[in-house]
Amino acid sequence: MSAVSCSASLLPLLGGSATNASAAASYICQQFDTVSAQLSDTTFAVDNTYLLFSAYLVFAMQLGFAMLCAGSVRAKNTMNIMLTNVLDAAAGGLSYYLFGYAFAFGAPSNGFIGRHAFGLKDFPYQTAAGTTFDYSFFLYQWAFAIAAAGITSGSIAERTQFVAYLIYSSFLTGFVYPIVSHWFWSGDGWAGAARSDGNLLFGSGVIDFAGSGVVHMVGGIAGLWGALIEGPRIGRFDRSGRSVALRGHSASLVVLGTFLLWFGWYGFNPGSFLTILKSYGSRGAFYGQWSAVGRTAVTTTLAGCTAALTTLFGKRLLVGHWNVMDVCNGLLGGFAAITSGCAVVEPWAAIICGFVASWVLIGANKLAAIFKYDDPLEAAQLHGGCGAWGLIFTGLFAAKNLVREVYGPIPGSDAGRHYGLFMGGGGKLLAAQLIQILVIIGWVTATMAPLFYGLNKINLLRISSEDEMQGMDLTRHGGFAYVYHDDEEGSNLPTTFKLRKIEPTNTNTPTP
Amino acid sequence: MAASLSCSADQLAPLFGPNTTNAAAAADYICRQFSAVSDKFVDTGYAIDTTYLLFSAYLVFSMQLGFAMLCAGSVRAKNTMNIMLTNVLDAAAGGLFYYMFGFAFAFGSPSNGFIGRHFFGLKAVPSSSFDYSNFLYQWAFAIAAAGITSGSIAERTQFVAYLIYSSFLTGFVYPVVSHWFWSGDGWASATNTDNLLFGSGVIDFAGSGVVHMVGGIAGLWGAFIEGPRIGRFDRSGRSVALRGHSASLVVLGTFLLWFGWYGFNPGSFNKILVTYPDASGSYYGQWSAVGRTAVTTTLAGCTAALTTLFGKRILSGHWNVTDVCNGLLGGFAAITAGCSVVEPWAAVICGFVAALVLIGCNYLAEKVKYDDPLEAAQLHGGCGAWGVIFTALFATEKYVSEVYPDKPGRPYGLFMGGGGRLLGAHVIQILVIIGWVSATMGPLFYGLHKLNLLRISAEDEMAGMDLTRHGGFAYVYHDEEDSHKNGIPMGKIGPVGSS
Amino acid sequence: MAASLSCSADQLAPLFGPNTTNAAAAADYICRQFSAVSDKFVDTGYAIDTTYLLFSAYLVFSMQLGFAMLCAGSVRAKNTMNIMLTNVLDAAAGGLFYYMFGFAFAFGSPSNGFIGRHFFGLKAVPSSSFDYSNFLYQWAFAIAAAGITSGSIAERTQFVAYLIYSSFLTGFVYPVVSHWFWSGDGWASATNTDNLLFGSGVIDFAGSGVVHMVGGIAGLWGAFIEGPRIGRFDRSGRSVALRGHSASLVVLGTFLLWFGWYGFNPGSFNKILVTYPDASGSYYGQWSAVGRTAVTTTLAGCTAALTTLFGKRILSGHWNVTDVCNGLLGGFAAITAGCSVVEPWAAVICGFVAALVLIGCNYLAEKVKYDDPLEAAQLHGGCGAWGVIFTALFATEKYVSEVYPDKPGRPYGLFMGGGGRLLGAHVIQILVIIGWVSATMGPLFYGLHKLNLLRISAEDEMAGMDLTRHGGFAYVYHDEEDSHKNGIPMGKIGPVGSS
Repeated sequence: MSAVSCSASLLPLLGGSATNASAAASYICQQFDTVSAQLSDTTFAVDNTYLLFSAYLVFAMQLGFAMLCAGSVRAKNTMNIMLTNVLDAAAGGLSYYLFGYAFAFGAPSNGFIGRHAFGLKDFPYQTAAGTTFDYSFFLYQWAFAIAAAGITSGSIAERTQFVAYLIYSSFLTGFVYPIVSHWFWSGDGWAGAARSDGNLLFGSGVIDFAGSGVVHMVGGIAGLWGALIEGPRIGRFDRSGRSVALRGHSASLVVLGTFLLWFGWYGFNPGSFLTILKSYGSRGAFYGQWSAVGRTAVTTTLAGCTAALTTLFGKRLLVGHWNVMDVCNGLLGGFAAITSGCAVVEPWAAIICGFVASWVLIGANKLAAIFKYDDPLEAAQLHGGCGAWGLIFTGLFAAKNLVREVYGPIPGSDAGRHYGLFMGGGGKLLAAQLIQILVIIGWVTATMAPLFYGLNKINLLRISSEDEMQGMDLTRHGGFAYVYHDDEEGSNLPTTFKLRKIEPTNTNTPTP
Repeated sequence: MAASLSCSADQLAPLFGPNTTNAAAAADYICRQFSAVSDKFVDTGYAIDTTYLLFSAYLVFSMQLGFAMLCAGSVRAKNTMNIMLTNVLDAAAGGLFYYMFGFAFAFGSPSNGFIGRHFFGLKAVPSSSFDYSNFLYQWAFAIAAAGITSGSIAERTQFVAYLIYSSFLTGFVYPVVSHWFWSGDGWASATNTDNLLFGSGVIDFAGSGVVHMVGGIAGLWGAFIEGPRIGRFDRSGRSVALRGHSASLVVLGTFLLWFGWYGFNPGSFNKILVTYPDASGSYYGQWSAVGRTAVTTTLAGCTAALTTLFGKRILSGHWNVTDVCNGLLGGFAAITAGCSVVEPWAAVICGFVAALVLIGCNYLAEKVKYDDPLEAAQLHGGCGAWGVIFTALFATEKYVSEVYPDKPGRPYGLFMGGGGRLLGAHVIQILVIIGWVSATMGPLFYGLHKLNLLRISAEDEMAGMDLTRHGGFAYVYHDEEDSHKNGIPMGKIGPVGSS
Repeated sequence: MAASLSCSADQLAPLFGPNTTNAAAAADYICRQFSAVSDKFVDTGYAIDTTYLLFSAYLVFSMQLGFAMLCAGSVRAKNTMNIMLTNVLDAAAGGLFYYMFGFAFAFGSPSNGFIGRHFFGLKAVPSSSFDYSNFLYQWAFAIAAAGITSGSIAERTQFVAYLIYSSFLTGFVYPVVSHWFWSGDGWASATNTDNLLFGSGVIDFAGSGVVHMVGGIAGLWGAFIEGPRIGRFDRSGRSVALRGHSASLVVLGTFLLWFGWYGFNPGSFNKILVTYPDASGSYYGQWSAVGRTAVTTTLAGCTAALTTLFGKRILSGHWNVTDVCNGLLGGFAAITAGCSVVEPWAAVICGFVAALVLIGCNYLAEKVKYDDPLEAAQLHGGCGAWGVIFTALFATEKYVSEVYPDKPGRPYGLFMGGGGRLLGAHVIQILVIIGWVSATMGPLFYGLHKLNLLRISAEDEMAGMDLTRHGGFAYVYHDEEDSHKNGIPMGKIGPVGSS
């Protein structure tokens, strides 16, 4: 802690006439050293508390994904999709522990891939530059990794073999995603704005603060390839090619999942600061990283809110009724978009971000319908499309002073950081952001597409059409997710005919 | 903050005296160190307080999820999509409106006692008094108020009416009330620096009045003007319970609200690193008061739940989980006003009475044929009002002076020997809130009613709004075969002509 | 905390010597500054630790929500209201009883090694050792123990029996156990200041034994005494699975428990701002140990889930999400004892074995026709006991001495070269917990059984308790008119003859 530094330079000031000037000086300075050490302890405690609770919130998103996915598929596949969500978290935990984290953040390393801390060896540690890697950081990054896998599972829901899930999920969290996060987030990554040697892409580096690209686009594009290769669900497009909505079985679960994701996003975005106790220049002022953290939470909220409202009215005009599921997706699209720039844009810009994000989502869905692309959760459209928009948005609206505060000066250079095009910062940041989009598309395509294609070729990807018609829960997962009716309990007959009719079948006569 | 840690070179230098080689420089050197330390403490304080406030805000936000689940479970299945959409939109529309002007009306100081007038669109935020985290926290409160109201008018209200009242409530009605009682400029606030109402001001710590009564009374007018749901009272006027469709969602929602209330009540301190007078370095400070607030909140809710359990068992003859959930929430709504200034044992009393108040209000509502699907007006209005009174009776001298330190010798609870001035202020608060909300929301609902924008048609109501307005039913538990049989296209959405 | 920062004017003044104009005054001035700094550190420390503990307590509380959803999803639809009501009441009744005497029995020091005896009704709290936040945190633990038991006896127990055992468990049985192992006075506690059991004491950091085994064994006796549900084993004695009604609720509950476990295990440190010896100012301190604990917890659960997935696939032939959820929770229950003192790689072993223990226990339960709707006794009892053993095998020297610093040179895990004394203490713990819970809860359940207060009638059980005792079915997905027509009574739930 450089803030408090007492040194022997106190000695000559006290001078020789004090009986024991050097002892006095060293006495006083020892006290200050203690103070300084305690301040450093306090800082670690505060920052770790902040990061850990943020990580817990991000973990809650996994619950959100599980509920969102469960509610968005048909009842007959609920067990299947929930199992994949539980396993994303569990398998992701092990593979990220064994090597994912090492690939992503194992410094020192080259710009492409990390190579230390496999199995959390020699953890925690502090680099020569003074960066600390602690368990809380691992936990936080793990929660991010499983979120990426969770996105993909939505795209290929209702028609994918369980084994295929296990394979792609381990591969994605253990290799594909960690490498992307190394590029853009690690101090060694070739394209990150936080690169520690100051040699930044286009002199700017990519500002993907909490991962519109690193997390959402990776998950979305992986899902795109999976869903594209295995084709739409049976019945999703009728003989004449018309799109037929296959509705999820429970709107309550969708809303529950959406709100939980919203809740968790407060860990995802503001938490990405990693520390909260950091002053911006002037010490002792009310303005510091704590304030930036709050601002990030506000921009996140506003982007989501705007996207939800825009979707509400947009869909009302296009479809003719109010639809809560669409609003939920719009909301999430707004969040996915603001994730990249949340820390470096002003609140008013977040509103623009959310507004455009909802139209991007509507457009992407239109496009998907035209190309007969079937994505039960709109995950590729939402996370891929809105995520890409978010990166561009950051290239346009990043504010000068906020970029400077959040990313600090460029190491070893006094050149100012580049910022958003519309804010007068020139096009270099935008160019870096575009490179990021292309590189992510390229990398994920080059890794995940062959994987899905291979699985498809060896018949491990798609389930049989009998399984699909019956529902995977009955054929593979030991039974249906819901047993609301009673008596026949325990019989092994297929339950399809016994399921109760649920919705109002008749036109009701008014009860007086 | 740094008050006690003040090193002055001017004071220290003479102590070193002329014989020290460079007394002034030495003193200056030492004092600069101390001022660096002091600055670090300021930074640390901001970081801790912001962490505390932000996570509290996240918890309060999770109450919106709780409301959504509670409302969804408490209505009939055919209206689930509708009520959940309103809850999502309370949060979303509330976010924009509160950003644009709600926060400004509430806390835009300097201002008059009636309404704030700065910080529109978060201009000039952050400042030394308001940071972004304050905004986020207050926003979560504002949407909670709107969420309460949506419960009262569920199952029979047009969606457009929701949008209108919700924006109006979060953007104007609620912010003005919170300005009165919580802003430093508010005419009835206990933190008003000039002139306290009755020399006391209103102690509505986390908003039994400001949030719960506002939401409840707004709901009361809405539900009253549009009348009961079809079938709620039969021809002979007997009450017929229209049960919600899922007790699981009700319990889920209740527990989430309980969880969120730990942000609502203890979080209302806004700061946790505050030392109480003459106690720096001791174990007792605001952190302890925060913990106490969490405890009083818990105890009030627990007592109310148990009281309701046995009370209802005696009255109705069976154990009922949804009633217990409502009782629990009634206890929380009541303790919200006084949570920080009462002893834990008083919280038990608060919860006990709150449960009886709720049972009484429900009885009354049935008598006057008032229909509120979530009992929101009874619960948040009735128990909220009791909570305001309760605070004026049981606030202790010590806690009041610690939590509201600006003015020494404040009035406190009547039963604790603090005289009646606090009670006077609190009665005023109840009357003023009833008056203001009635004067704004009553005409609004009445106008919507006159324009036929408030209540849905009887056909829509019988069929359920989900089918007629929201593109379909919320649940599809059955498989394709069913709909093949009865041939009603709504139910059938699945693959007809599959390959 | 302030120990290392001690400025003494008596020491400093002679150093300035007589030539300084006023050496005593200068030294005093400087030292008063330092003592102000020291006080600020104390304040800051309390604020951080309380923030940490309170939010951990909120997370632990959210486990109650997780239990409620897990239980609700795991029982048949006809008993959903019943089981959810018990979960709400565990929390509510637990709140009152733990406030009145549970906390006093557990932590009321100074006391003897068997039971505490101060702090009844939170009298004399806050003190320098216990603040309100400690109470809240411990309350959340107590209700978790009761929540475990309620799962074992689900679907066939009278509601009154729930109320009785739940109050007794949270008010007496559990607090006494926690006093033994966690209080500084407890006879087997690792923090006992006089005399450690086997020179070691029991390291049950977050309560594999204290919480999970207590809940599990209490459930075992309850379920054992009242016997299996009707239809659980057919005439020929073959086991028939009675599936829960909603896998979605099971998964929701499991994830919420996972979420809450991050409060349960890392939160058990109680403080986060603690420096490890000779390491002030370094990046390594309790904050790092807290993170490590969260990581070991995660890894144990993840491994157990994967092991269960593949194990069950081999044994039963399909992938089963509810089994995976139970395996996951078994891993968490096992790592709870040692989470803070083992390396992450050891947690992987812990989870792997826990999954096998659970599968084994379930196999055994089927053999002896023991019926536990939530597998609570197997999961919390069996895996909890494994966790206690595991800790005694794998606790590392370094972490044990950091987390339990009072006594240097403590025994640690057998496999890590620390000898068998810790294992001895832990075997004692398992035996003592089994003995104590059996001696208290066994007679209680037996007595209730004899008085015909334990098990419901066969008619109630067939019809479902919701209809007979709780005023109706939990779900109404279809409209009233339907059931009128098809005449199936299940559908119709509304109170027909209500006032």
